[in-house]
Amino acid sequence: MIYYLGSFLLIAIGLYAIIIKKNLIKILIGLNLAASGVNLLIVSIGYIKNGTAPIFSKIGINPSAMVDPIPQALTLTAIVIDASELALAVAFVVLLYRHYGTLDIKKIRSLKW
Amino acid sequence: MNMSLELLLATPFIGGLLTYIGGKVHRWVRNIFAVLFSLLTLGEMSLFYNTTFKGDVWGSLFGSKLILQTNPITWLFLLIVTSISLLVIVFSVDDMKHEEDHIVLDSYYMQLLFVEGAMIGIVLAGDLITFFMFWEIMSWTSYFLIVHGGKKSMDAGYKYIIMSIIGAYAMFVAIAMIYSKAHSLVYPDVALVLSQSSPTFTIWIIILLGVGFFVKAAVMPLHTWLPDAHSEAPSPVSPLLSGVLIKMGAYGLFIIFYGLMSANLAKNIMPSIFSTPVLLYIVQWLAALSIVLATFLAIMQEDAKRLLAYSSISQIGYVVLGLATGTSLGVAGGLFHALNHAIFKSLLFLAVGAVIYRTGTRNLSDLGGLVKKMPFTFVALVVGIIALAGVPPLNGFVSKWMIYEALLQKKEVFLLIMAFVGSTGAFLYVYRLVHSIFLGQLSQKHENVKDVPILMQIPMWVLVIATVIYGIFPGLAMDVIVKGMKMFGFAPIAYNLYGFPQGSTMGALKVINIASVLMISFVVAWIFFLLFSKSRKVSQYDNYAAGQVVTPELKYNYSFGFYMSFGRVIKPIFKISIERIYNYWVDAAKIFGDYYMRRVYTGNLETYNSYIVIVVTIAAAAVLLGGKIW
Amino acid sequence: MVNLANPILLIAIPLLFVFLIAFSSAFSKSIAKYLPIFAFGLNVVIAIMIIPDVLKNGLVIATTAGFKPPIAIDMVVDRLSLFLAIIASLLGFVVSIYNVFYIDEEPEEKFYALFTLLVAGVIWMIITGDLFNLFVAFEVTSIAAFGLVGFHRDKGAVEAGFKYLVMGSIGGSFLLVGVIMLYAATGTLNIVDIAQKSAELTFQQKFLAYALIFTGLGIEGALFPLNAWLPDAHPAAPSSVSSILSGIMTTAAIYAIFRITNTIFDYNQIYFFLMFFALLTLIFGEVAAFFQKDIKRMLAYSTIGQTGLFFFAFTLHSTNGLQGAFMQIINHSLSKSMLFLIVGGMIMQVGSRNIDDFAGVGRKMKVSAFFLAVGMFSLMGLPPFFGFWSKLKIIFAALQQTNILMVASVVIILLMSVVEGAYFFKLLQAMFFGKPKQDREIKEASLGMLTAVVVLGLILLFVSFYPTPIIDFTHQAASDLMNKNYINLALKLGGL
Amino acid sequence: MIRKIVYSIFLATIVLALVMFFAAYPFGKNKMTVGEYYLNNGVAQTGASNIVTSVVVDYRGFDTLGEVSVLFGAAAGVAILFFVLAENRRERKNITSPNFVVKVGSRIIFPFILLFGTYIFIHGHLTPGGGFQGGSIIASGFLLLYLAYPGTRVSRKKLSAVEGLAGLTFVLLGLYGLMLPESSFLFNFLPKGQLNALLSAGILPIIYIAIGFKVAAEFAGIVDDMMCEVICRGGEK
Repeated sequence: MIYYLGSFLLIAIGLYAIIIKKNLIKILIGLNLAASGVNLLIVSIGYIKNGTAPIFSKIGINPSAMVDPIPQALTLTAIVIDASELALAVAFVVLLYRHYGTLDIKKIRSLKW
Repeated sequence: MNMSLELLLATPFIGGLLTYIGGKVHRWVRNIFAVLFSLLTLGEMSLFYNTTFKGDVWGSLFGSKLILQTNPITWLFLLIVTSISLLVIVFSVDDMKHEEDHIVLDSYYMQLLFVEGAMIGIVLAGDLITFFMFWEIMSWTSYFLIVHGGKKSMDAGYKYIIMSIIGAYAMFVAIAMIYSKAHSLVYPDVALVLSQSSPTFTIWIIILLGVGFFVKAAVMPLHTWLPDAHSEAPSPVSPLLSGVLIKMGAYGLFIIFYGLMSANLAKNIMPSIFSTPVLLYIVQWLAALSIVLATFLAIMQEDAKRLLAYSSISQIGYVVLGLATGTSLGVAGGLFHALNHAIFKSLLFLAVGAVIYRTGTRNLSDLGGLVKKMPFTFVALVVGIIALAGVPPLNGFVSKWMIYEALLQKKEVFLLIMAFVGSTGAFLYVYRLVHSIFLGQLSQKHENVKDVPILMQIPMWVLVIATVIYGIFPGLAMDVIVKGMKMFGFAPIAYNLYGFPQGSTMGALKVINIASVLMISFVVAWIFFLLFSKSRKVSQYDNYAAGQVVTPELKYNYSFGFYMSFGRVIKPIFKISIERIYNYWVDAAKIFGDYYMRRVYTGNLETYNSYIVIVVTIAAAAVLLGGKIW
Repeated sequence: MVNLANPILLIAIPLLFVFLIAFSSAFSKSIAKYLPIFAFGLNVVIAIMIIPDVLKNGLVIATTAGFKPPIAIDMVVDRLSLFLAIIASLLGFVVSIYNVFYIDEEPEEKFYALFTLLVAGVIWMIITGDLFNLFVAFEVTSIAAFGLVGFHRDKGAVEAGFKYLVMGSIGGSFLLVGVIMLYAATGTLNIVDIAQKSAELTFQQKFLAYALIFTGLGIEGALFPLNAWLPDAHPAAPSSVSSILSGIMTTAAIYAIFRITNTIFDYNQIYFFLMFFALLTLIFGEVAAFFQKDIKRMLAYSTIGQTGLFFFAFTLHSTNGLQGAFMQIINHSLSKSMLFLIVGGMIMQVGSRNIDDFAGVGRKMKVSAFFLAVGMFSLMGLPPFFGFWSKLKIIFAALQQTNILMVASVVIILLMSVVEGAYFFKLLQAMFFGKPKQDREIKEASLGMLTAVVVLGLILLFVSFYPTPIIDFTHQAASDLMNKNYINLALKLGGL
Repeated sequence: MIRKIVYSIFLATIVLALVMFFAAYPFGKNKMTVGEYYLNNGVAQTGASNIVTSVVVDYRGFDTLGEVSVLFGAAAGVAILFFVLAENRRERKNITSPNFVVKVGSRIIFPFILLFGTYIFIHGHLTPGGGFQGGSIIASGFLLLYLAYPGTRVSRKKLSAVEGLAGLTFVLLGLYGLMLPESSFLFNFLPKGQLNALLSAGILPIIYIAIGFKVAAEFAGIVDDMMCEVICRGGEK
């Protein structure tokens, strides 16, 4: 359960940063924290007590002692997606800084209403 | 039979498209097409006149079936629609020449024909959805006609379309409510279901449908669009709007009261006053208020078309008042007045349009003395105002008389007095028209004014003749009306070609006799006038004022603020402007809406992100509370 | 021989072209322009080839990797999703033609690749039968959209793109958590399989997962409190992209909510809960649109309003309501994307997005303005255009549930329609009858751009005057959805 | 302050609800249904000893296609945002030359990084690892090169060709499956080979190699764009 709690906390901290922090970079950090929390959650769901990695490195390993492979596969996908989003987000932040000269989110609101 | 109604309905629409395409070839091709197709529609109408048909056509072209029906009342309204449309199109050919932009004119004629088609559709509709569909088409096509009139007409058109949409959606709710109950919208089915439904339901239906029709018919609290729209629209469009389009509201009222709700009215599910169901009684009062207030407002106008527009509100008040009496005499009077009003109001608008065409102004105080310059237009206008004032032998007389008589028979004296007041007031404002436009001093600007071209004269001629014919032979119209009303379960009224014979419900009336008496007295008065008057004939410029010689530039006859003293008397009534009340609410809603928009879409990403978290939190809280938030 | 009537090709072919664009841009820049046209042209053909199968069986399942559905990912096409896929492909095709004449900013080849990816992602979201795959499709669509929104790289575009990105990422995370919760509960990711296996879960257990999935998809689908990115992002994007975003992307997300709600979370309470979202979306969208001075922003808010309308119809949870929703989706997709294309052409000529500058444009750009009017009338629901039939259906469906709440909702819907009429007529009036302000020479949009507009406009007019096939088809689709044919047929055909 | 407290409470509510949900599915419990199938049949059906790989590339290969597309989209997005006209790309501003150790060290390490990355994605079906991991390791090699020699530029056209080609390989391999009697996208049509041999598992290694190239090219592209943002523009506003 503590593993779950850890990932939940990561998600919560990430969201907290997204809502409360004013700095764009910190918001991105929050986003990534939340995403890591989700990834951790996925992996910990797949865990089975005393399980091994689902790799048949030798013939004759008992498949019933292995952990669920699906969450691992999903995490792999999710990580790449997070990384892609982060790259794009950083690019946006650079451009925002160039246009607005600030990283304060409260000042970046030329589009409203 | 089946084909013919389709044809009648399709002709204006197809004609509209062809006219538009014709405009790409040459402007005369367009004009000829427009006239031709409206003529064709009128021809078809008269060919099928007074035949009965029920059923659906065009299986699935429009998704759901188009259900059409006819009855004599339909033909009465079709007659109004097709003939006035034709005249308007003929009038437009010269009147709209000044517009240089080709595409605007092409679409103008197309929309004229579309409006005509839509109105034919409304009248022919055999179920509520067909009715509603054409109703909406009529709204937006006529909107485009109104905004053709220039800068100011845009605001007028905007007001018109918004109020139309509101009215239409009120109707829409009613129709949907009926549908959810009846699962059919064909008139007989609807009537059947409504006759079995509860009073509350019925009252809601009447109110909702009524709002829709009142907006279009411009009955008093919902009339605010009309004075602007009718006066700002191009001259040929005004007769179409005033003469025909607002009659669709009257037709709708007739259909709901006597086509769909007759059983409910007969059963007296509502308490009644003066043997009128209370809702109808309220409608009567609204109509009567329209008559009086609009008349007063018309008296105070300085703008010829605005004056006529207010007069339209007042006259449609008579139509609605008659329809809402519930007696066969009153209803017949209302329907007859609808026809008559269509004729003489179109005539008046065309005459004023002709004046505007030549002088370029419709401000009464700028005009004057045109009687020698535009004699024919003068005659047309005079015939129109006499008819409007309800003087025999012209057509306004009989229908108004029937409405008075109906009120009298129901002993609704107060309403009767209001109707009388409206009629007397009409004399005041119509006199204003003749006086300010045609009598008095000719403005120097208008020295070279000629009478309008022949194409613009023809429609007026036709309407003048119609005014006289329907005035002298009311039986022509009564024929259709009485036949139609029989189908809706009204007691027949005895009538003959010249009026009403002895023993008819309203007593004997023969227009010719009354007219001849009037004529004779008029002639006698004139003879006396000629014999004993001390006046001498002078030229239009041979005038003086307080010993001072008047230069031609100076306006010496009394034309601005004509009824100023009368205005002072009735002024308190106009302290409360309905329009101002509406504007107040609209502005309040705008401010309110803007205020909240600015607080929701702040542009701040933090706020936006917190929305997401809040939504999730609510869901989470719901789960924690055991899913019991609802 | 290859069976071309395979739903998977609807995704694979655009993706193939995406990579082909990347590959070809190494050699020639101008090829990239034309590749999306081929991609979506092929797509339309394939989608049409699938129609007979779907009509015959009601459902077509395409497997991947040669395994049956719960083992591997599958693509499921039933009447509804096929129809949306056709619309998406068609819009993709038409807008690609438009793009060739519209996009004149570097780096073009990236734009075309992302544009193709965007439409592919939308189709993907529509036809996937796997929940995690839905998340992936969601991300494909989003990431392509982020890049495209920022395409102009000016102040507004960057800000809008960033806002959209942050909100979209949060949404993606929530969506993923929801999916994972369902995986933890059932051990499978296939939608139909989850529906089967989650039957024993309590409503309360499912609800949180549902709320998270709903939030994630709702962000993309422009539901009220979650849609704040939309009015910024849609105007900032190039008009052709806005057309896809407004026309089909939000719709696809809403469709995904439809599908998931209907298949997995089919509870009355949920529909009730959703109705408030729908009505709020409608009110805020339409009212906000009324106050806009920027023409594209106005259209974007109008998209929010339309979304609220068809989402409301969906929450009625009856065959008629669903049918109304589907008809409204068709109406919205065709009209709104056409409007954005037209407005894009007009902005090119006028050089401004301010509504006041559009006075008199309608007289110069006749064809554009005509179709603009048609599109707006259809959105307002004026007869005889298609929007009338869909609005009619929705109102009838709402009033069929005799319930005072429904009457109130109907009143709200119609009031908002009045507001919609108010701002559309304001624009049309200025456009046709206003006096042009500036002395800028305004010409009709280029022929290629007009082609795209006219194609969409003619389709819209055709369905307006001959709606019967669509009414029948949507009725079938709606009753399929109500009868849970999606699950039943998927079980039968997919061999789950 | 109130804002912080309120949102903390909100987040706590969310966490609590999540905890309540996951309490029914405790940590370490076996929740597999489909997963079990993969473990039992994965080796026989795909020939890959790494079941995760068989899931990622074969059973759920379509997800991976999406993942690749997402990465491609991100790279294209970054390229759009940091777009610099080709003629300006050559300009160099604001370059501070790194010190000698970095330069020489990176030269020595770079081939090994490439080799290591290649190893990882080639052995993706046998060992933990695969295209993404290998690809990003290779891209990190390029990053190192950029750091050491800020003036170096990778030809964008070649990168674009590589990523396009790799993506095409993936999709075309998938489409080939449709032409087989099974008519299924991404069908593993090559012989499975012997377990734990390098040449086993049919198309899986080929796809992983393609992914490896693609990821490497895309990350290198992103790195290049970001470097260019600093170098070509010199970080000016």
